[in-house]
Amino acid sequence: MEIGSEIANRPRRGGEDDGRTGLSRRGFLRVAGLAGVAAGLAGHVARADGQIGYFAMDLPDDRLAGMLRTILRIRWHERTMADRMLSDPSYRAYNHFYAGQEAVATGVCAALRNDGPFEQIDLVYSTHRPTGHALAKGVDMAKMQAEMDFRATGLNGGYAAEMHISDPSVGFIGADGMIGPGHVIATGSAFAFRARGSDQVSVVFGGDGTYATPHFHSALNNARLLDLPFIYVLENNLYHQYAHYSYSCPHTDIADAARAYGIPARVVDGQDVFQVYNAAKEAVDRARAGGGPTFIEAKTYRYYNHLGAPGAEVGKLGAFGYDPLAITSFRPEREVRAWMQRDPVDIARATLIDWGVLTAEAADAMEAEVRAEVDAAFAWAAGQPLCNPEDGLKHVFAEGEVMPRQVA
Amino acid sequence: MEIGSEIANRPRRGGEDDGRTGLSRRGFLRVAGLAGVAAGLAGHVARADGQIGYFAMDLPDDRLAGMLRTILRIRWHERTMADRMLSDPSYRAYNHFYAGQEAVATGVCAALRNDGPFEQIDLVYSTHRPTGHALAKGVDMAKMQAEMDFRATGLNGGYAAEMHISDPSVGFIGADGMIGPGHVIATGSAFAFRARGSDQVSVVFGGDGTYATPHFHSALNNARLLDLPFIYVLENNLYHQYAHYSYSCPHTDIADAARAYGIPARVVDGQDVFQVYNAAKEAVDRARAGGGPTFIEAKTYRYYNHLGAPGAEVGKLGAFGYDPLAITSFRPEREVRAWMQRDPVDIARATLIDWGVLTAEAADAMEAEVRAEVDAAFAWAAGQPLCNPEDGLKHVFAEGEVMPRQVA
Amino acid sequence: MTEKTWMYSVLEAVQWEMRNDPAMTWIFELTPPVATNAGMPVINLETEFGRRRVVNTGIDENWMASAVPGAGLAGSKAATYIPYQGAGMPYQVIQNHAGKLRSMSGGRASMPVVFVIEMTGQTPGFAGQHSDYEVDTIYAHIAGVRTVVPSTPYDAKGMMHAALRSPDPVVFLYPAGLRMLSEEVSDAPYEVPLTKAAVRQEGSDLTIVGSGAGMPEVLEAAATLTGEGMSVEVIDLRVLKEMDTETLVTSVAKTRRLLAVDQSYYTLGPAAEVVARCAENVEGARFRRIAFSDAPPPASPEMFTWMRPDATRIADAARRMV
Amino acid sequence: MTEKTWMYSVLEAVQWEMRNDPAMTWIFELTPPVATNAGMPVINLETEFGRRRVVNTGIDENWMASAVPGAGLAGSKAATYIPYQGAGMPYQVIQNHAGKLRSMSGGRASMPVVFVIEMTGQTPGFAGQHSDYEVDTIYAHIAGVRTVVPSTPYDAKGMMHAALRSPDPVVFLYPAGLRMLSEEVSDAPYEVPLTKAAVRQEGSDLTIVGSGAGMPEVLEAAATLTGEGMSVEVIDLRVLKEMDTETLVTSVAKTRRLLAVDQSYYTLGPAAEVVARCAENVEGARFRRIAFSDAPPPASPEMFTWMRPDATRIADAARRMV
Ligand SMILES: Cc1ncc(C[n+]2csc(CCOP(=O)(O)OP(=O)(O)O)c2C)c(N)n1
Ligand SMILES: Cc1ncc(C[n+]2csc(CCOP(=O)(O)OP(=O)(O)O)c2C)c(N)n1
Ligand SMILES: [Mg+2]
Ligand SMILES: [Mg+2]
Repeated sequence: MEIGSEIANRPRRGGEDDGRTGLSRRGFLRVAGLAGVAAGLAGHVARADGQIGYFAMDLPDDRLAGMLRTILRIRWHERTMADRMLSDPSYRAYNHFYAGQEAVATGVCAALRNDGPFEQIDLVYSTHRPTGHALAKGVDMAKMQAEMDFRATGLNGGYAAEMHISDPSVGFIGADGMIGPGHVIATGSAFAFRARGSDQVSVVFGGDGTYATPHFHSALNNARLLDLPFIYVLENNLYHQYAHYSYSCPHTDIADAARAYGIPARVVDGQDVFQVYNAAKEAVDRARAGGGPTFIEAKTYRYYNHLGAPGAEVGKLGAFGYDPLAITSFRPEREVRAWMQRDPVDIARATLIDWGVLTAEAADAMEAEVRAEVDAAFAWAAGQPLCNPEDGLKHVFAEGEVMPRQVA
Repeated sequence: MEIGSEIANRPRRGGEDDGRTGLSRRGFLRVAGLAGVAAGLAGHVARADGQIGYFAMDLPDDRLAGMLRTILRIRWHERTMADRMLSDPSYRAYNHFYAGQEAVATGVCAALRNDGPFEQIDLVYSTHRPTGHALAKGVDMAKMQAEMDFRATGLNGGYAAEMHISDPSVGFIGADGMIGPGHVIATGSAFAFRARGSDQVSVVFGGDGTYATPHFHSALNNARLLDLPFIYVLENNLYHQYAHYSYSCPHTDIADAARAYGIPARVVDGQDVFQVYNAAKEAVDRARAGGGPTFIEAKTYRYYNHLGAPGAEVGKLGAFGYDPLAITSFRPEREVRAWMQRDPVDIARATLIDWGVLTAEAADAMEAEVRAEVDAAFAWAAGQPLCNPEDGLKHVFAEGEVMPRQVA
Repeated sequence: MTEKTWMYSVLEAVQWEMRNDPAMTWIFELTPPVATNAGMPVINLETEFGRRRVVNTGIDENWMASAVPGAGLAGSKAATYIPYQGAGMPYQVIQNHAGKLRSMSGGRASMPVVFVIEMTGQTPGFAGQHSDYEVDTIYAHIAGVRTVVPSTPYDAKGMMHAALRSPDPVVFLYPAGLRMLSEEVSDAPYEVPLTKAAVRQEGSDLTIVGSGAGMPEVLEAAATLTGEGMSVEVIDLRVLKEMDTETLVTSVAKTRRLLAVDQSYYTLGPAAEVVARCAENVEGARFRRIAFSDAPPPASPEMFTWMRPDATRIADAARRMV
Repeated sequence: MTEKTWMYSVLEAVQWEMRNDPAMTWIFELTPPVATNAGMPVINLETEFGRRRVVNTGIDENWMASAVPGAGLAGSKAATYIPYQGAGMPYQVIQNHAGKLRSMSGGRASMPVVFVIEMTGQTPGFAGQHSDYEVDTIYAHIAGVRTVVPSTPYDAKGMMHAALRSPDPVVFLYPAGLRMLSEEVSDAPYEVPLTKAAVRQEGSDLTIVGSGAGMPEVLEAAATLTGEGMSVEVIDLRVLKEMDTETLVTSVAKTRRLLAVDQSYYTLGPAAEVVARCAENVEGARFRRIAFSDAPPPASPEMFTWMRPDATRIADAARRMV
């Protein structure tokens, strides 16, 4: 049980410690977590010698280790944000937390082309919960954090904030705060790729909530009819805001809905970055080869509440407790705990150590580096200038400004 | 071959004679038609003694004969209209012809509650091709014809015209000229029935074109999630305007799309009214018993072009020839001919004679009566007053009129 | 009679109507029909009336807004609450179906239905795609739908009763910026007509017209100006469709100066219609309009608040006219 | 140089741009991109550029209108032709996505895309749900989208070139009532700016402002009035967003009388904005507006034509002002 004890010894793991839920949850998580990881590894080891189905077999060690680094960067960005909301009265950014789901964004984006000329990179369309997708796609953390804090030098000059961030330079077309439309727009990019003979791929992330939107049908039907290089990654974290997905979807596996269109679909363990990567790789290869769309349903979970905002207090609406308005259905404590046993950070780390890609010491050093990077990003962001009020009239059209109308 | 020769001897059958396409098509139709009808009947006869799957076994003879009458009323209304468009320069109404599809509306509406207090009758939502549904549901032909001719005493006072006719008194909520929205609205009626504990049923007719709309998903998903007393009748006549349905749908049977939601679905021969009736009866029974929605796909065909308008000329755009704009795909002559071999009038008539419900003489007499009724309806409509211009300001809200704004 | 918030007042009206009509339904998405108010019982429509009548749907605002006229056409009173993120989704079905069916059917179709559309996006912090600056205009422009935007809890309750009793479809805009506003509201049911603007303050030098969430700023500006000796008449539009021309024109004919204020976009915002109607009917008066600029609202509070017509800007504009 | 129809002129521009940009795409539904014109080659984009670039979709206008900005965001020029029946369907994606993305992204997103929206529903015979009286207002109201409504084949071609070359999303309204209109149009490409109204006739007694399919009626009325000795200035709005205030105000400052004409609904039609802008900027002038009443257009030609502002009504209104 070396791996297990290694994990048990690491402090601050699991997303909700820091004295907020106290030792009891952390303790619970520690013990139960081992079982989950061990079970996961058993599967990997059994397939380690085969060529078929081997996880991430095409990747060199540094790329594999890079996935853990990405997961850690997302996790520590999230946790630092949560801390600020709970403790720093001057902090202004809100966030739809991605903690718990890191392996999905990381595994998918690891299979994409994320740098090079704009005409060659793959595009990612994100959701109202975009930070994980952004970081995995290569968006600069400090600039993103400045944007989330409404700063003039932020990624989008303070116009966007969390739910609307974007960075075309790395193919991150961006957050779409609305549920549904982004998926359809993403098929339009795929249509353009096919029309101009490019091998680029258009990827959209969506939640289980997306299933019910009329856009779900439009996106899948047209992707299938036109054989578009389009990948639909559905992060099924079981809830859309205050309702379990069974309130809006008749399927247990939403992937079955995609299969009905004749679209190849896979259900993957969204907590295991290598499993996610494998599915994404297969989808990307298919799309680049002209084989059309793929649907990936990643079963996952978010640790925090739907939304966190500055001035949050543990247990209060919009922060980190249960929502008193959540009358239709809400997340049971035991469900949260059960999912935390299969933490994506733990799984990735343990797997890499097991594979001999990293030592525990190297993993610890990586985490320390990431924490320093995150702290530096927050510090840089907090020091950035606020926006110039008059700039609100800019960027409506490519040229010029619109007239100020708040004065007569 | 008695049945066969009976059919061969009847004049003016098949929708496109009257010298327009000439004897060649009629002759072709006559011979080929026999095979189709005979094949259809063979099936019926083989099952005639059984209780299971017997067509329309719950209906007395007068109701069975009534179905033929309804089919004939729709057919002769269509043909009379087509004649007027081609020949009468003062004729004003346009029409999306239903000829060829009569058995679908007739079979479905025969399974519904069409009279009684409004709180007890079943509701039908129609399409831009509504006359068949309207007549089958019990709408007055003369008033409908007056409406189509923009008359003040028409069914809807001249406000509606063909694509928007409605008559709540028989539960005909009406034509919806848009593709998609009506289906979703229809689920709202079903929702209201269930909420108030009524056993009424909400039925929507849609074309194959409806499949691609985002509304298709909304209607089916919500009907399934809420177990609504909702019946979706999809009339698959193979084309939406100028495109074959394979341009917008990856399924051969669109019913498969409904099954993916867990909705019971049947594919029926839309040319055989009794087969349609049977499927509808099953669906209505299920819905009244609280068993939720059903999807019925009726394979059918329209004989005329998408739309006919006054001043039509054979072979010209919008009339009765091929459309020169139909560049993406269009209906091959042989396909039209093949479908006309299985004419819903012929099939219903032959079946009833075979079953001993009607004699050939009685059927002829019925047709003569229907023709007289249709002629009378057209004559009455043509004699109705035109609308009062100022009435355009009425009926915007329940009370009062809006201000005229075309004058300062 | 208790001091009540906007939403409590509205749900009190809905609760009363649902208790009196067992067929009436309510469809919501992420905002449960629940309200609390100090000293009053909690209102929870979902638990009181059950999930057959009060349904929590998936994220499909077009279904919500379509189901409601469907229920209405089947003879059931129905209402839905559309969250601000989905405010634009139901546009087509309200415009082309709910609003047109009575006329299209020659008066035979009737839809006693209400679309509550939340306007949270017009408050600071809700930028870009989360700003719903368009809803007042798009729903005021279309025919056959009564569009109202009550700015006080009292009006909200009375207009909700009137809306639910009306045979016409009603778009009931909820200026969520007024969430915390409260005032004395009767516990008994009462109606406020769906056809009348409200003169909130009488005056003779200048007419200021506002609506919805803009009203507190307008009233604050009017108080400042009154303090400075200006005689200001304040009109709260309350009803966007059919707009109450008479109240507007009578006032401007008296003051001969009109300042129309919108918190939504300048071009074709409700204030454009206010100015146009008055200009057509009162010759020789002075007309001014201030509004949010024709730009998607930015996230940064610094940019956003600068772009918004607030009490100071309204007062400034007024001073420049008198 | 040949006499060409509106649609031939437009497709000529599209064809030219597609020949010069192999990435450009065109998405249609039931209206194939085909045009014929006496003495000119048939234009058929589908056969010329193939089905990878020119695609015939199912009945899903929201997909069409979403695919186009998606293509734009991927760096491809793209256009779509939305038939009038589906004119309201793409509203949300144009309003909340196409129009806001540049601003939301701090200027980083660019969408060189065009939404051609057909307005057949504003011609007689297309009643109720088939009347698209709302499209000029809803697309003129929103931010970040240039909305134009050319009324002549010449302008249509030049504005299509300009629209396809513009990095901004353009809503290109097609007043289908002008289907049969033709005039001399150059075979070579040229641009007409997306920012300027056109003064169609100069005069000093009265300014008449119209747009789109209303222009022939306005011009006919102006001809009649001119014949009667009135000096009429006629302005064709051409651009609804950003509306060319300067041309309007300059004219009304001169004539001191404004008659604004819409063929769509009165309340918050484009003419409301025309009157409001002029009333704010020209004091003491006279303002009048005529439009289709706030009622869904009825099917009956008798009702419909009576409700429509035609040349006779425009001339009548003008005579009453001068
Ligand atoms: C069209 C639309 N309607 C409503 C909302 C409000 N909303 C924001 S997030 C959310 C839930 C989304 O759930 P899901 O897709 O499962 O994603 P998750 O939050 O679980 O990541 C809702 C309803 C929205 N953003 N857009
Ligand atoms: C939303 C919308 N888009 C486009 C149209 C134009 N339109 C009218 S009928 C039609 C084809 C419908 O095909 P289908 O549903 O198969 O019915 P069919 O005409 O074959 O009976 C189309 C595209 C419309 N009415 N509504
Ligand atoms: Mg979710
Ligand atoms: Mg069809």
